[in-house]
Amino acid sequence: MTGLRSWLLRRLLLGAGQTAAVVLLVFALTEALPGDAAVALAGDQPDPARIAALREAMHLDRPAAERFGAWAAGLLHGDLGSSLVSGRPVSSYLADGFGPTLLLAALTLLLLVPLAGGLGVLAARYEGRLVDRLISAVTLAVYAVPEFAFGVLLVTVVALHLGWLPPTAVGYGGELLAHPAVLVLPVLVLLSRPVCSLARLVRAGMIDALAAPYIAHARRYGIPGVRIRYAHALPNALAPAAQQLARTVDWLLCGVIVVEALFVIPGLGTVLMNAVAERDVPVLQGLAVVFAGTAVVLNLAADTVVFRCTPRAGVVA
Amino acid sequence: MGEAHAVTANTENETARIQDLRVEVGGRALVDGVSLRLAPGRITALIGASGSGKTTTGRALLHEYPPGATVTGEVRVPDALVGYVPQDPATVLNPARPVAALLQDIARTQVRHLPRRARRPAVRERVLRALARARIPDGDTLLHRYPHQLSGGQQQRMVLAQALLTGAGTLVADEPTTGQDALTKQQIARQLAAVARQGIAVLLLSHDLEVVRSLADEVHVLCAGRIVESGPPEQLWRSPRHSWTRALLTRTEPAEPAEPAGIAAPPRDTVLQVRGLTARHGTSPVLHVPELRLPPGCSAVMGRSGSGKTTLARCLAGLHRTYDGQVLLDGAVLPRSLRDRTREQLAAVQYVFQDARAAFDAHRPVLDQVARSAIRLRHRPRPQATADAERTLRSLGLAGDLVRRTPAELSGGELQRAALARALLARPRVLICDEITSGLDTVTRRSLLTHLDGLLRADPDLSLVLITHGRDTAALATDLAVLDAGRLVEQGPADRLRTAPRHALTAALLQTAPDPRSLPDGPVPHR
Amino acid sequence: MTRRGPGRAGRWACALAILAVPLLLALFGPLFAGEPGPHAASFTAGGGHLAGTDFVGRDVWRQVLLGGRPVVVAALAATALAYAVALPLGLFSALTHRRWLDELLMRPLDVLLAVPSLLLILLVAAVIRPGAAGIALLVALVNIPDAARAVRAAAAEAASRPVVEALRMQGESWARTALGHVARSALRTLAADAGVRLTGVLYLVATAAFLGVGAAPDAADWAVMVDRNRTGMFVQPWAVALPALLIVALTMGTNLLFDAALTGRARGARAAREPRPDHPPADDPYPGPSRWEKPTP
Amino acid sequence: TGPAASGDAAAGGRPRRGGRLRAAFAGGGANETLDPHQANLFADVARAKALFDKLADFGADLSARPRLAASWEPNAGLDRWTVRLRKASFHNGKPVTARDVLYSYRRIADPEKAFRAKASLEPLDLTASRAVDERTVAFVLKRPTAEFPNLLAAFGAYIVPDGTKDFTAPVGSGPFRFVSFAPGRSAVFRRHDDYWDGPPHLEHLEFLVANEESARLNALLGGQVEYAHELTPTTARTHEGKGQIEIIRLRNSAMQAFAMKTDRPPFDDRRVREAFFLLADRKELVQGALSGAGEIGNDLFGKGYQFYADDLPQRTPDLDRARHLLKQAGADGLRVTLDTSAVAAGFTESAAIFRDQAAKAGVRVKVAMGSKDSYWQDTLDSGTLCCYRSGAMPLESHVSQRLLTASTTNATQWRHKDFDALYQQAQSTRNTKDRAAVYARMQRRLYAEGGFLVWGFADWILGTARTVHGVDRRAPANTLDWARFDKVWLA
Ligand SMILES: Nc1ncnc2c1ncn2[C@@H]1O[C@H](COP(=O)(O)OP(=O)(O)OP(=O)(O)O)[C@@H](O)[C@H]1O
Ligand SMILES: Nc1ncnc2c1ncn2[C@@H]1O[C@H](COP(=O)(O)OP(=O)(O)OP(=O)(O)O)[C@@H](O)[C@H]1O
Ligand SMILES: [Mg+2]
Ligand SMILES: [Mg+2]
Repeated sequence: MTGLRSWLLRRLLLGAGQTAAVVLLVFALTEALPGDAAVALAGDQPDPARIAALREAMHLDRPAAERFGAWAAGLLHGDLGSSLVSGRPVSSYLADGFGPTLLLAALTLLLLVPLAGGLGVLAARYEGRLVDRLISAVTLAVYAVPEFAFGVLLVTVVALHLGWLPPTAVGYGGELLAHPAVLVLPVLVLLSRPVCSLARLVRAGMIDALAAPYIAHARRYGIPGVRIRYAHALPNALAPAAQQLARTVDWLLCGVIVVEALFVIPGLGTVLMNAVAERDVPVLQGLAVVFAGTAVVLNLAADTVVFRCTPRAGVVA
Repeated sequence: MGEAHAVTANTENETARIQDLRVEVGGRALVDGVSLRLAPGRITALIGASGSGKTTTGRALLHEYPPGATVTGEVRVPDALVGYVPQDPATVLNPARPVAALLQDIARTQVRHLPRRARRPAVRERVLRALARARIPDGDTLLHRYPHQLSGGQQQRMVLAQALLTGAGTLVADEPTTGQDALTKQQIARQLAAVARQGIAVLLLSHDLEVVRSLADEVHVLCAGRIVESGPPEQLWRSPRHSWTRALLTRTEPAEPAEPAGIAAPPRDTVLQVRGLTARHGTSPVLHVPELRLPPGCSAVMGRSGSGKTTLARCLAGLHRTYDGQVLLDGAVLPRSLRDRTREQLAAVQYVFQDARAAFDAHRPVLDQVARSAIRLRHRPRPQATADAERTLRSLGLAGDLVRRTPAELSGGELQRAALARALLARPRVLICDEITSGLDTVTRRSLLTHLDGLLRADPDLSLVLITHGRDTAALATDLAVLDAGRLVEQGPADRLRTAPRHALTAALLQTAPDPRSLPDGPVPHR
Repeated sequence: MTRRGPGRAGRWACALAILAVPLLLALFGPLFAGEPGPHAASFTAGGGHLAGTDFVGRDVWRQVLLGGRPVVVAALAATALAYAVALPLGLFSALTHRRWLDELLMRPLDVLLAVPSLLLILLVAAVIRPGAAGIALLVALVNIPDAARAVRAAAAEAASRPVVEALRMQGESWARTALGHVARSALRTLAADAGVRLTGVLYLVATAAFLGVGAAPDAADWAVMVDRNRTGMFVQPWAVALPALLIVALTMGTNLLFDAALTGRARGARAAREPRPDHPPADDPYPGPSRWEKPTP
Repeated sequence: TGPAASGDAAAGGRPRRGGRLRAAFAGGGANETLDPHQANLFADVARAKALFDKLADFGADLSARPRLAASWEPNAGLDRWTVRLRKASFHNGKPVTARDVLYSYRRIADPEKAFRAKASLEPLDLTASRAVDERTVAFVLKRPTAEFPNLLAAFGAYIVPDGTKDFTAPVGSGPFRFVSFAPGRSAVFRRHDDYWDGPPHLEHLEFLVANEESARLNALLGGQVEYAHELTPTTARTHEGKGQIEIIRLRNSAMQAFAMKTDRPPFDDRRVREAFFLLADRKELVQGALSGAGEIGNDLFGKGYQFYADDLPQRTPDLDRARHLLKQAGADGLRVTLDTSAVAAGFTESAAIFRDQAAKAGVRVKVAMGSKDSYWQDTLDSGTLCCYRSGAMPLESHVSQRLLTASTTNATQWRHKDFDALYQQAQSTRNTKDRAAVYARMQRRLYAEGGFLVWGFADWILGTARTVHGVDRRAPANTLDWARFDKVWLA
């Protein structure tokens, strides 16, 4: 276990480096992009004098390295800087966006894991039979349907035609939790594709795991089927699914732009899109820090699962 | 035995029965017309050459057959649950879970009647008792390990513990004493006897004639899938009727130690040398060998199960990297990891895995896999390499169509020999064999040892290292090293150790086995 | 066994049939497309248009005929490319025992993972302005870290088996060990991952096109069509449904094909339990000597 | 002035007081502000309009109508204008005074800042301008400006109380007072009972942000909002006349054009420009790119606006003549790159359609997708041909911003001394009729050889719930009656 702990520690240290790299990458890319916050603000009135004035007001006339340095120095003191456009602190942007995003992600995840796991295991259990074929076909088909299409379909049918649920979360802003009904459709849309991909990975891993001699052995001894599948076979099928799950969570936390737009949920994805459109570099960098941190933690978690599920990997020559 | 009868006399009704079983794969009969009766409290043993169909018969009791098999005959097992200790225990241990996981689950199925709060301690209590019955002394620490963190013998006993824990009325034990040292073997044998005393019907599939003789109530001799002779052991040993039985039961005379050919005995250069070796698993040291020299000729490493023999071998072979100290081949330091070794170095030190099945790729024919050694390590073109491989395999008793199959279609003993062939094709200077004779019957073992002896004579520079629990196998060795709990306790010429052992363990391992039933069931001299 | 025989053939047939529709359309569609007619009003049905008109008033059916090739080529190429890099990378890091090397390979990729892929494509594409081939390359690039992690995870267990040690001891080349054994053991999982990734790649290419990189935003490309015609989904559903169905068929067919190819690979263990001796033995004589050669006693 | 919702009054009966109207707009996320001078998006303007007033605003024909200004009077030289304020008060009860006007205009013109209206107020000499009394401002201008009222109606020229710097809880003189604001989410306002133009009917007004069109539509259909701004033509077609919601098309709201750079080949040759005018099939463009939601253009800005030259013949495609002109100009087999981007609705579509139309006359147009974020700046001075769009503004503003030598956003690089002179002449012409004649001359010139190939005018499409009444149906976006909620009621 000490091996695991030192590994975790080293990975966290590396994570700090990765975060720095991500921030630098995002900064460099945004710098390299045509246009800047001033141009974006000027929009279809690209009056050169006004753009110059805007640039000056936003300190965009200073060299990139200097701006980045100032921002990084602030970061060391825990200050993420403030928006170029509104002047409000970046941290307030992140705080505002994080609530809805986290809520959606948590709900989705809560349903995703048992659902995808269950479907995958079920399909693997009846490999080649009707159940499996049904699950395989449906997951494949649903996976191939883009989110917006699925979302629009759900809204049209469930919300507008049947009137069971509100079509969007418009107007609920921050207090989504107080209106659980508005969360149902977004969560369904968010679930649709990850469930499919995850279920397929679990199925693939489970088919191999279920065919292994150690599972046959556990069966011999009358271990209940559920326990065999979930406690004995599943860990062997988990590693790739864990990676996929980490990617999904990452996506849920950092980029559900389509769903946020469709259902008017002011989460981090919306903050991101606006920041890109307005070239609000400090906000983008703040987001990059959050995203990188999230990714580091999630990758670490996924790798820990792989580590645990393949304990032998630690001793190979 | 009389004792056993007395206990089970009142439950004479049979539990399991095999009638005229015939298992055929691709037109070849693996088992042909076998009939068996297992009675509660009795130990029925099945002996026979490697590949004669013991495992196939044993698995029939579990209603398991090779894929694509045509099965006729009748298998009746009244009790649904059959305990099974397979020949290759590593494959039935879940690599992703600590060994405790399955044990606890088995125990849990038995404590459902208890109130919820009492279940946990009851499970724990049952598991620990099963471990003790399977002779796993430090079970508490081993429970939380993953299978790969156990030695071969420990894995085997874990699987035995699972079988004992189930409380099944029938137990199929496929080579349960393979890979165990003499002392543990005796304890396991004693345990099997005790199991039988509790009214369980035991089917023992074994090459270990000593154990069979002392344990079995009834012995069947299998030859090429047919039972050629049956009877109580005393009768068989006294007057074997079938020639094959006779061949099988003949005691192996200790092969004469293969003195290096010629008169060049005195110089005896060291081929492989170990200096100040301390090997660790994770951070805990498990093996400490200050100095060990392997001369040309045959050496044997002995020691109790879990004493670090495999770890030592893996250090030499470059499969275990986490050690301090040095391993030198002909005076030159060998890289720790085999990845850093040149092809010559790889070819020079070859290791035959204790668990042969796990060391083969399940998807490719055995012959192909064996031939790769010659292709990669000796730069032989493919056709020649295949021819070489076939020749070597044949000399080890594996011929023809058999080797063109995938590993799953070979018996345990057959695979073990294929693994040896794979190592031999590299023409090694140092050949380390980890328990390669344990899965073989006396006849095959004898011929294998003869083959190895021939190799030693043909190549006086070869250093053969046998890791073994078998005295007859160790007899081939001119040098002996004895490990105990990770320490090298004695080392020297085999003659001296046999005649004047300095350490109690040496004496215990080398002396002939007493009747297991007469052994005191006391604490085991371990660690 | 017998019960599964026709099922298996059926699976192949089913997979091929589903896959044939989009593939044939992609392959031969352009031959039948003909000349473009004048632009009609957008999102209308009928009026001589088999499947109505799209968002700029073009004939949907013609666009469908033309739009398969880029999708199939770009998506397949990008997926293949991503795997061409990710497979060796993932296998390498699964097979190495040097932690630092593993980290050296995987950590930089994590950096790419931390940036949402669409943002990355957008940013990079805006800087270097790639063409259609470039965008396939870019999409492949953003998929590499993910795919590499998947490969690594799937291969980790297989890479630590004793077989791999045995192969190493035989001096087996890295490629043979990695591809011949490790990748093969993880094949089913890799196939599932690749199948899913194909779909992701398809839509990433399409979204990129919509955001102005890669394919033209009005390109005849199924995925682009789905994306661009969404505004008219209720007026003229065919403009979305037709290309979407073809994409579903493409990805579903590919995945089913993988499935069919892999079905029964791991059957052995279960098939082992299948046959039961249920009738008394036929009194056939001993079928001759087994091939086992007795060693001379 | 006054409400222009006469048509609706009948349908909704007598205006009813009370209720809360929720209006969904596309927004700017967390960067949104209530500072009216920083207003940049439609949502900003709609909010600013509810809280604040300008001195004047544009009517449906883009002529200036007095608002806070009760009247304006120029001197003979048209470079001094006296503006009288009407009696109005801010939400805190203080009267709107000349000092507030001067403070607001000086804030906008602050050289340190870059407020959008700064360029519009450029003709003003604010140091010389002064308050004559509480409600009279004397504006001094740098040059004669006949259309000074346009300047008072300029985008973002709102009047804020003297000294205001903080707009977290803004105080204005508009029809609604501030209640709460969460940037990027919602803004809630309440009726201002002492509004000078009569108190609004609504009790509450709530602005909600939904960037995706489908989200606004769904919210409207689902009864989550009563007013949805900016819907697509396809949506309009789907729901028009179905009775579920009300679709409102604001005509002539956005000019759609291709801008040719007149200072460089191939468009420095007026024959090539004319040929391009003749290449375009405007009907097909409006059908395809605007999904039919618009009218065809005639290469002139401001259809339906004051001074628009509607007597010029409508251009129709004439490929033969176009080919002939091109041949004359030595430009047959011409290849041009048409810059476009997904920056505005219809851009990429129109580019694709025009490419196909041009191909029929042998002109090969290569459509180049540009970055959405810097499109306007990128196409301002570089390239030769690009997609162009303009919201509603008076003809005078269009000319001064885009067609003079000194114009800052001269996308067609139209620089002609004589044309500049015509503009000066118009600005010095006090009589409206005479000025119209000058504008007509300018437009004839542009029609014949200008750089804007104006192919259409897009409708601005709104959706409202059936309960909403009093929404003006004629005002193009950006004019007074667009997004004006004080005359709206729920019934
Ligand atoms: N990966 C590991 N992690 C921790 N401990 C291990 C690991 N592998 C082996 N061990 C422990 O190290 C000791 C020595 O193991 P080794 O396999 O060398 O024994 P052995 O002498 O070969 O035994 P056997 O005769 O049973 O095969 C055992 O106690 C075993 O439990
Ligand atoms: N799946 C299979 N398909 C075909 N032949 C098989 C299969 N499994 C085993 N065999 C063959 O059947 C014969 C009997 O195998 P079995 O495993 O029963 O032997 P065994 O007596 O247990 O030998 P050992 O002592 O070596 O373990 C062997 O020759 C083996 O090659
Ligand atoms: Mg066997
Ligand atoms: Mg061992």
